[in-house]
Amino acid sequence: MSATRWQQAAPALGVLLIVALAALLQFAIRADWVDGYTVPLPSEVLASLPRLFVEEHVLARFAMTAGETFAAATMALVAGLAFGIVLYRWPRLRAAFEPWVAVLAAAPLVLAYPLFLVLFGRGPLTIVVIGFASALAPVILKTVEGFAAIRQVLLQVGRSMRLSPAQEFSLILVPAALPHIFTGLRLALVFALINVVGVEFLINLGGLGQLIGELSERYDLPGTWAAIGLVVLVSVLFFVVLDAGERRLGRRR
Amino acid sequence: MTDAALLSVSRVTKRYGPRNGGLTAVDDMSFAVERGEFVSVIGPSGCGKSTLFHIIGGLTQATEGRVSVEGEAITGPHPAIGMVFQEESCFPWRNVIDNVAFPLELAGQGRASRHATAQGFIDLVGLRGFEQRHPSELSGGMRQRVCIARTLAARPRLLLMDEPFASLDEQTRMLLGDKVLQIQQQLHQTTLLITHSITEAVQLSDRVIVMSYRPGRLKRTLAINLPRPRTADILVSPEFGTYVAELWNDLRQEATRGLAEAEG
Amino acid sequence: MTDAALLSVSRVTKRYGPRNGGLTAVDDMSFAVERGEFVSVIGPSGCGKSTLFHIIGGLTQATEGRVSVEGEAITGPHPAIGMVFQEESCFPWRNVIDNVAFPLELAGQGRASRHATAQGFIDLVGLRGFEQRHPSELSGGMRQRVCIARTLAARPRLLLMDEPFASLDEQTRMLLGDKVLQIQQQLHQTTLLITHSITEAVQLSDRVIVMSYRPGRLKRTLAINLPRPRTADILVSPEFGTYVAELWNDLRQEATRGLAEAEG
Amino acid sequence: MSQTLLPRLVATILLLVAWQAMALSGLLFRDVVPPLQAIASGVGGVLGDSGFYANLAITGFELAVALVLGGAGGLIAGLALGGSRFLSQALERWLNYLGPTPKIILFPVLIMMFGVGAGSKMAMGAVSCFFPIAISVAAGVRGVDPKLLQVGRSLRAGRLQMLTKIYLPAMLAPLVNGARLGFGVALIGVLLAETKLSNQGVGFLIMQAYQRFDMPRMYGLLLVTVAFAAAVNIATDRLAIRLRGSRVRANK
Amino acid sequence: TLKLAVGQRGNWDTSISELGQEAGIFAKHDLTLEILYTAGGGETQQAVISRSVDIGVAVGTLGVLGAASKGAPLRILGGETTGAADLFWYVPTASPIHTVPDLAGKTVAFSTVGSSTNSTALMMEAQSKVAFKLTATGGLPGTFTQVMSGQIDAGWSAAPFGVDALTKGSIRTVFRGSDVKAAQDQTIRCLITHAAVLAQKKTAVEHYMDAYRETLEWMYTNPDAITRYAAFAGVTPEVARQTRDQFFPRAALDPNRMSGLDAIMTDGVTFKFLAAPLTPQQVSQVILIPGFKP
Ligand SMILES: Nc1ncnc2c1ncn2[C@@H]1O[C@H](COP(=O)(O)OP(=O)(O)OP(=O)(O)O)[C@@H](O)[C@H]1O
Ligand SMILES: Nc1ncnc2c1ncn2[C@@H]1O[C@H](COP(=O)(O)OP(=O)(O)OP(=O)(O)O)[C@@H](O)[C@H]1O
Ligand SMILES: [Mg+2]
Ligand SMILES: [Mg+2]
Repeated sequence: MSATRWQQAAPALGVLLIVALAALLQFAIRADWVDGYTVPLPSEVLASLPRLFVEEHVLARFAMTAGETFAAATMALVAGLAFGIVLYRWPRLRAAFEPWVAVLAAAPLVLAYPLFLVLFGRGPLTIVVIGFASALAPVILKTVEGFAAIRQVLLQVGRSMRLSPAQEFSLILVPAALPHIFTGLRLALVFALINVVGVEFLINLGGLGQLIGELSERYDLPGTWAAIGLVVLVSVLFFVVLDAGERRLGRRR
Repeated sequence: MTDAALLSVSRVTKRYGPRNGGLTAVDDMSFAVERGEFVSVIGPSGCGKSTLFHIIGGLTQATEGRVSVEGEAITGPHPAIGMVFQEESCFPWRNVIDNVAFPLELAGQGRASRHATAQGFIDLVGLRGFEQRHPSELSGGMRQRVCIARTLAARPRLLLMDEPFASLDEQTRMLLGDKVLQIQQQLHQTTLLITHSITEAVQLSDRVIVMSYRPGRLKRTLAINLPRPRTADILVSPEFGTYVAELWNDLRQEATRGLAEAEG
Repeated sequence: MTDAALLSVSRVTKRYGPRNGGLTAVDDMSFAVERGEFVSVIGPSGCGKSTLFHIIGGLTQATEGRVSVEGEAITGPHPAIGMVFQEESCFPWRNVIDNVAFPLELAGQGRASRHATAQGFIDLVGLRGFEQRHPSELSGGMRQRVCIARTLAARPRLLLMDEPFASLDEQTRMLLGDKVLQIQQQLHQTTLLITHSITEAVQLSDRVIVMSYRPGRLKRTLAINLPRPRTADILVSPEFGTYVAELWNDLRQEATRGLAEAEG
Repeated sequence: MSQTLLPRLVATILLLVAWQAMALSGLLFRDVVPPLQAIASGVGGVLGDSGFYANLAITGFELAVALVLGGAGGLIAGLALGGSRFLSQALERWLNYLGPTPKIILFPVLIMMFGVGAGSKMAMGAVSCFFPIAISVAAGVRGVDPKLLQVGRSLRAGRLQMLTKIYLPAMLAPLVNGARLGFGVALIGVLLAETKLSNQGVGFLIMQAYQRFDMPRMYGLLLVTVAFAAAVNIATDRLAIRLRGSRVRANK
Repeated sequence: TLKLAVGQRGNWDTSISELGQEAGIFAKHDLTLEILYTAGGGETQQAVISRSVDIGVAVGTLGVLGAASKGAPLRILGGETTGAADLFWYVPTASPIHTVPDLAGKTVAFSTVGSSTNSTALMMEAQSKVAFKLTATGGLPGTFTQVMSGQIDAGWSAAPFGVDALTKGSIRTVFRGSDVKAAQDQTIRCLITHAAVLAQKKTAVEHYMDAYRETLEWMYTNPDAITRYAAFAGVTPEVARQTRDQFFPRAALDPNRMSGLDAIMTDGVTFKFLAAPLTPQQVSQVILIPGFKP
């Protein structure tokens, strides 16, 4: 029974651990073990939040970064599923291209940002496209992984019932591979958000990335870290929604 | 092998290539099943029954030979066929009632109506009260029954079953066998049952096909001339016993060969 | 429930919580198995046999009650126990011989020696010639035999088997049952067999435990006083028939209840 | 191999033709979308530059160390989170939340801890690849068939044995994919760190090409780097196939 | 040995240490330099603050003052560039824009908020009384790309970047940093170190400054410097010479010069780098140029 008690307390303990780490950092900086000019005091980071809200249009930036990330991840999901199904259906294509998908994950797309600027213009589209391109690989890889792990007999049931390709996709492949697809989607969000913020930072456009860039130029360390905290908040937002979605769709298996 | 046969299997051979170990699983099998007939296939473990089952179902291509259902040559799954697989094949992400209602959902039936139909088949296999459970919360035999109910719910004209009662106790198996028989008669279904239970084969079938051990050949066909319905009396009758003994004898040779060859 | 018993199950109850549908799977079961005994558990599908099996194996915690093996209370898997699971559980990435040699590998045996031992058990279950194949290239019954061989290779003092012969034909099953019996006698093994085949239970056991349908209670224990070795003669003797009929009767009630309750 | 050659060839040709059409259309800024011959000469320039290989070796070494450290960390964290419901409930969400943090802010901290040389680049790479590997492994652990775990437990396999003989072979696919993704982000992490503060490595060369707006060389560097990544990837793929044994179709 | 972090590799002004080392001038002063290149002033400053390097070269003065006002133990050793002569704003040759008034309502680039490009552009607006649409475009290559693909009307650049394009005629200058009068005496970039470094390696740092001055002298007198610089920066000797002669008047690089602080600090407040201008005490604590008086 106490085991379940611990289990219930787990999320709270996780938060507690993070808070404790922050407190430890605070102490370490105060005690001068850690250089306070390289890492800001956690308390100052918190204290700088209101300032950011008042002075820096944080809400609009937050919405912008979140929106770009959402668009990139959604596109990656749709395209990744499509690619996934193609690679899965045609094993020869899979053998030919799966390693190349992995190479896509290793391509430093951010460094080629001028190309994207030329192709997609100076605007959110460029950011979304780079986010999308970097989020695509994990979705494809995880989708194919999930499809390939499906027990053959479940597919045979589908075939014996003469499912159309679309039915097979939506009624068997996707539900059976759902945990893998969700992992792919998680990674896609991580990759998309990193790149969205990175590009915003690089071309000085849009949301939180630009803010981080400006604040760090100003050597506003607490503000910079607080802005990064806001990026974390964007990911919290997405993952809370994602977890809820997974709980609904993927209950008990 | 009349043309009128609902199912006709002619000269079917299946060889697994050298990459898969190089083995003839089914060798030159031919037989036919008439409309409304109940035929069982029986043979020792590993003799090629499931391979044959997959070929008839249109899921595996035979190396040689041809299968036709309702006069059409089989090239892929045929709409008249419903299959119950040897391996457990419930959809783990669907609860019991949605598993059973699956073929009805495919047919585009509304939720209420398909659940009503599914409920009937759930009751039939003795799973009332478990409608909302997911397969992971069922026992092995219960999962197998879900799969049976799912295939029955599609009301196939030709029912193919591969050891569907394997993980059921003998009583449940008998009761369930009877029910399947009833449905078959009501719906004029044709059934091909793969089984390893001799009594089950004799109890349910019009004919029993015995397969030999490696390569899987047709060893003999035995017509079961017992009146229907086969009541408890018939099951203890000497005729019943004779059929069982005869099959038993055939199979003992094959099974012994199977195990002995290995030890040789 | 003497202390000398190799396995003692006392007042074991297992309830699945409301989140899992709220159901008492095993209700207040008590029994003991003496060293060297062969005991079968038999009961209708879904009555709680596998649940009991997992509890004895130390893989599931009982809600109430206590299990002890060789005098030690079970809190986790016990070294004396070897288990054959109802579900197919071969390692798909290992070929047959490496599957069978798995427990020996865990024990740190060298490759040559463990393969030699494994080969013996592969021969025993009739899979000679399939050593290098992977499970996906075997038939259902063959995979089940791989699992049996794997557990036997560990030479457990208490062998727990959950419907190990389910997907085998009756002949292979009998031959294999006999071999298991021989090993058990050679090694003074104790065996608890969960089965749904009445003849199998009578053929192999010293005692048969009958479980009732929901909640899974101990309905009766029947000692099988037939001489050993049980030759073909004994299997057709009237005593054998009586035991079978008696169990049949017990079980019919339970199974009917199982199916009927659902339809009610 | 020849089976895979044709689709690869077709795709490559399509891609090249599309690019060339774009470059020659004149609609786009020529310097950024240069025609293939310019890029080819960029690639040639990079390959002909003897200094490049020394820099590639440096980046490769940093990447290797980053992968070993970050990979081991990610693997251990993933196994722990996947294996314990408690840990997963307590900490896994933080893995997800913190995964997208721009690692660049850690760079000042990392150069303070590991210096301006290779150490801080390795650390950047390691931190970057930790997250995808941990996330992938944790999910992989949970995806292992519980039946197989029961077999191991019933045979009283030790922790290490469970890990090496059941978990790892059973989760080969998520491991390989985790490694692939980890490799990708580690490479990007190392390159970015090199563009931030360095005097050697491929990232440094890229930054240099940038500041001269030498786009063909830039593309040359990027393409050669990607080719390098591809070579490593395909080599590990082969290895994985060999490890898996030639014929197993796991989980079927 | 001293470790240096240098931003903007390949600029004339940031090449002093590299060229001096090559020419053996630093060796004469018993110094070996380990030079690391950074993506910009921000990174350089961070490297100095974290004491990963000893000296930071070409760090924005405004940024240093901002960090110092927050207590970071930074010290300014000397000015690096005074005036904005190396900056220029350009348009593609085909553009209808020719003069500053043409820029009214057009998008005009600067790098990041608070950078010297930002303040210079603002001063140009004030000086010419023309309202631009100022847009942050990030670094040089990105800006160039955006201008050439027509997404921004006028881009900023710093020699030698773009000098080649100017010569070839693909771009055209609209105005130069030296046209902005108010910018002319502002020391926008400087050389910095960490207080602790100064405490430990005072003589080495002094030697560095001596060698720095000597190198500067050499760079404007010895033709060898142009060849070496051209090789180092990857430009033609012609571009190298133009860069030096047209964009970097000798006086602009005088490390002893530190001027226009008041204007810089006013900007600092506007751009939120500073909460308030630094007091003279603070300034004299931070700026350690011989003979400097706030
Ligand atoms: N994919 C495969 N590759 C190679 N050989 C295979 C494959 N599938 C089955 N076999 C072989 O074909 C033979 C027949 O297999 P099959 O599954 O048809 O037997 P079965 O009669 O259904 O046996 P059981 O009663 O045990 O289910 C076996 O020897 C098996 O090893
Ligand atoms: N994880 C679970 N959660 C909830 N209920 C469960 C779970 N596992 C088993 N049950 C229920 O417990 C009962 C007994 O299951 P068990 O698997 O022990 O049956 P069994 O006797 O082995 O049946 P069979 O012969 O069909 O294998 C069943 O009613 C089943 O629905
Ligand atoms: Mg079979
Ligand atoms: Mg069971």
